[in-house]
Amino acid sequence: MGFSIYDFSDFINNIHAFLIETFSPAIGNIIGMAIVAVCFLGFIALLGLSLVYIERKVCALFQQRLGPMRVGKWGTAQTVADIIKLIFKEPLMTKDSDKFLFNLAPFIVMIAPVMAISLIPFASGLQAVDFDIGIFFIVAVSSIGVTGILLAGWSSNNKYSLIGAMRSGAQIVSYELSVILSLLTIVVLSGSLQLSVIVESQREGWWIFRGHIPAIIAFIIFIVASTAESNRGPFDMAEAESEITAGFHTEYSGIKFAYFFLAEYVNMFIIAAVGATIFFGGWMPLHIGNIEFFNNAMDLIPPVIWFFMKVSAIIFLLMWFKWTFPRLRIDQMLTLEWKYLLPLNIMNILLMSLVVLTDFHF
Amino acid sequence: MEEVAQNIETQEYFINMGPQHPSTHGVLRLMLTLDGEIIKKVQPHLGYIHRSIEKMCEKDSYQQVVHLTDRMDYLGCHINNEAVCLTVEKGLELEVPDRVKVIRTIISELTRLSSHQLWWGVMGMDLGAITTFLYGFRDREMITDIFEETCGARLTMNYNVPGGLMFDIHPNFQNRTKQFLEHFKKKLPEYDKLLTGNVIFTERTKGIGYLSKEDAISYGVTGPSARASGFSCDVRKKNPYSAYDRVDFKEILFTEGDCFARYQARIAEMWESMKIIEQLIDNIPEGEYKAKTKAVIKLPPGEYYQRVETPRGELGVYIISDNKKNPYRVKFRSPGFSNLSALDKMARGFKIADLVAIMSTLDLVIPDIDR
Amino acid sequence: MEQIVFYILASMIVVFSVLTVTTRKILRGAVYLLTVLLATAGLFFLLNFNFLAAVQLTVYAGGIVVLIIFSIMLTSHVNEKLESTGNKKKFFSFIAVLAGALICISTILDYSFKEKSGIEIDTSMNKIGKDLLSYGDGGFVLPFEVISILLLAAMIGAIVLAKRETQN
Amino acid sequence: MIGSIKKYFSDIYNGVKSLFTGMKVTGHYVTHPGEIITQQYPENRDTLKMFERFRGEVVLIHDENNEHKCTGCSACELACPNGTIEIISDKAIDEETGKPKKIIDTFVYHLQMCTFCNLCILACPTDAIKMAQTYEHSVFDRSELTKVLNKPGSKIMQGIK
Repeated sequence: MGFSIYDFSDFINNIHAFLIETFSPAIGNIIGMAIVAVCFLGFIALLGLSLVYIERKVCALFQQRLGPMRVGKWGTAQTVADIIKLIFKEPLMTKDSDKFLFNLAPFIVMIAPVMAISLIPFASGLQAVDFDIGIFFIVAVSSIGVTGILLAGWSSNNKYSLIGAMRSGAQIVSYELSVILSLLTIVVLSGSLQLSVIVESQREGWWIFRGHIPAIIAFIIFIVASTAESNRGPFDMAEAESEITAGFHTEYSGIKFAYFFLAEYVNMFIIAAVGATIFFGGWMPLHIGNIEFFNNAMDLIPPVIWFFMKVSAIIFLLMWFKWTFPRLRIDQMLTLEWKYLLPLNIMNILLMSLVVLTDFHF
Repeated sequence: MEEVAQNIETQEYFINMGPQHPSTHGVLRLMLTLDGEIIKKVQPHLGYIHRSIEKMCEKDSYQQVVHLTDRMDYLGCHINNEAVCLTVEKGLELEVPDRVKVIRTIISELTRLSSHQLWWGVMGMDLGAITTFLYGFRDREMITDIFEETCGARLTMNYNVPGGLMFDIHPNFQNRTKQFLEHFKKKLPEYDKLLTGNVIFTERTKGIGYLSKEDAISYGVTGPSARASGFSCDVRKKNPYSAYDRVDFKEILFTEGDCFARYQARIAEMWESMKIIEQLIDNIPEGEYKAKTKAVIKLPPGEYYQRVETPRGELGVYIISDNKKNPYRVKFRSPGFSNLSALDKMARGFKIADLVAIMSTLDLVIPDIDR
Repeated sequence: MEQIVFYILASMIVVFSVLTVTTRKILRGAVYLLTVLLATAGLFFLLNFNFLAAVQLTVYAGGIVVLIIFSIMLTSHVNEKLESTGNKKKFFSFIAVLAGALICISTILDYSFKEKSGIEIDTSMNKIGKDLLSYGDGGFVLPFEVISILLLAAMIGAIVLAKRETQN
Repeated sequence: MIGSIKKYFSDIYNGVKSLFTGMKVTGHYVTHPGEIITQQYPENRDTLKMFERFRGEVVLIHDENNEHKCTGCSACELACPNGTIEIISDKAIDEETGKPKKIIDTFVYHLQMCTFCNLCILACPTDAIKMAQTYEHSVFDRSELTKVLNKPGSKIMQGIK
């Protein structure tokens, strides 16, 4: 069984073949799916744990603090302790709330990131599904998440929650537009929606460098719009604890609250992963022109490491935003979208089309 | 179409902001009448932290009254103490030594600085920038250390006694204060970089919560909140007490009357406070730290009033004496109470998010309102 | 394998469709509808119509259901229940449903399904993209543009309506 | 028209620039972990020293012979605004003069009612009490906060009147 940290496709194919040979094709497929599902669930759990810890540490650094230091060395087990605490908390519910929808909402919120994460290419060949509609599918499933937020806000029977849900509805629906358009800018350049093809097309150089000005504008718009779509950073109007206490998840406690929390962090990871894949070449190593020595040295670093380095850089950027800026007001946020981001985006796509038509990119 | 628009009934609804709410900074309850997110009416409900300080004063001796005022506006407690002491000294017709006056002024300005630093941090936090909260506290910590060393407590200092101070300043006081000034002069521009110039912050505050000069006067708004509307009301200038008549400082006036003007007024006041401290810190006159007073103070029968400028505005202390060792009646005209009364006027027509900004620029301290 | 998935999805569609119309809590109805639409998208995926499935997800699940939920949120309260319908109404709706079902079933039975058409339909994204913007044979550029103009008109109309209200 | 377009783009430019200035400030701190100001409290108990004037709790000063200076005059009790101090006094015969004399039996201090205003210390004519620099006052049982300040068997110092 061939195994290389540089290319996983042989490894995955071998496992697949082995499963099908040992069992019948149908059962082999099902077992394969189960393995993938378990891997992803484990990965998401790990992701939630580590991202919460990283966020707390990074936030502490921004604020000249130490952050969690008590549980484990440097507080590394703090999130585990928090999860244990959340599991044992009493699940509270308000009077007259719609119990069915109240309990359903956290799961709907979780569906979207779990579906989207399956399309992310972690390394060459390390991708669960590779649809030819790639990016479109990610955008499509992430639009389901908003339903969960709306349901959570409405079924809590709390006016603050309702306001929060209303805000997040308006926010997510309008910012989806900008996310799609900014991603389309790069699709124009790469000529495909399929994520593996987009990554492959950046073998010569990442799109953010090769697409120069329009690509950089697209990246900025993407970062801003996707921050807004994930209810984070300066766009956290849906929870806005100083205005509407905690917005749509005011009434949630215990493990159901943890679900919302987890969804937020997985969403953040997906944003960073999509950004890294589209703009920074996914798992592609950094290559500069024809400097053979440098390129070969970069090739030595495994693609998985490259991918996670890029993702962490973008996550750090998102955290930097969150811990620096004040929150926008809901109408200002909509103004930003419709008056600034959207027109810029459309102009940017035109510019990019011109660049592609004239072959002006590198 | 217009008919349809008229026939559609929209319902206004009530929402309780507080008594427990992250941005009321205490147990203030605001009953909001909302149309969507737009505020139609704000009704403050008070009394959740009422401890009847004024009534308690009536059974206390004049020395004991002082420490109760720590608990009113806990961020400007030295100034509250000073106000009571000044009133009692006025009743006794007692001239306090120069040294006391200067020290009181320096510590008052340090109190004002620390209060404004906390306000700045909290204002940032109310608008969603949590990092500013920590930065504000970081710089305030140096001042509380100075207080702890000289007065013995960090928050409820109780450093004043009628006739002077409880004890002399600590030998380190001048050095530490100078160190702090040096440090803070570097940090205050950072405040500007983080919030004042920030496009999101200016959008959130410019044109929000307008209060005209006339309204400011008629609602009795005082302090930086009123001076941002162009109402010149600085007691330190109008009616100098302690050592304010011998220092050179500007009264900060803005005319815009919106949240941003109130914000700028406080930032500018921090610079002025530093200027005042700089002028006095090297010129503390030698002398006694306390004038001679009797162990049991009895004010001659009559009514006494003294006003001072706290970080939030004008604090008036009104004492009626009937020649006993405890006052017959004490009344505090607290700035927070009057400032709060203008909230409804300022917030109407704005959104919930703006209400939060307006409340933080009013710089409310709830125990100061309820007493 | 595919058949099992198909039956799961199909039964989901049937069950949740019935629930959508019988529930007395209006928002639950919307959620059941969402499930129906998601299951339909699943059917499309099963048929390898990936693009259509994604469109189904974005437009119906992400757009229309959100809009429905939004309007429900604005108009009704959480513990509101719809009145149960009268017997007369029940009777007539039963007749209508029966008639509709009969028509559908008879059409399906009448249609002679081919065992397996030899031509494999190309559903790749490339093909769809090129077809959408080509004006040759099998090109959709005219309907595409017409729909664009329709949407633009709708948007302008919405803006005009919204603007008039603020002036009042 | 051109002016407004120019304004549109300059607005964007200035806005983005102002955001970057803010990010520079926070970015400075994230790259300078040496400026972290957090103190890890229970770990630094040994090095944590309060200022000498810090008002932690009232204590009655005892010297090495277990003698204190309190005459039981109850000036502190009167000066206290909250009734924190209760002095239960006893009668004794003065050994030198043979006259009856007031001595303290128990000096009760209710820490839970104390506001640390320092008025009792100022009122004390013999400097018998002082503020200690302790700061960890939390207990599990409220009754532990009511303290008796004079140590068992302690006596008044010679020559204190």
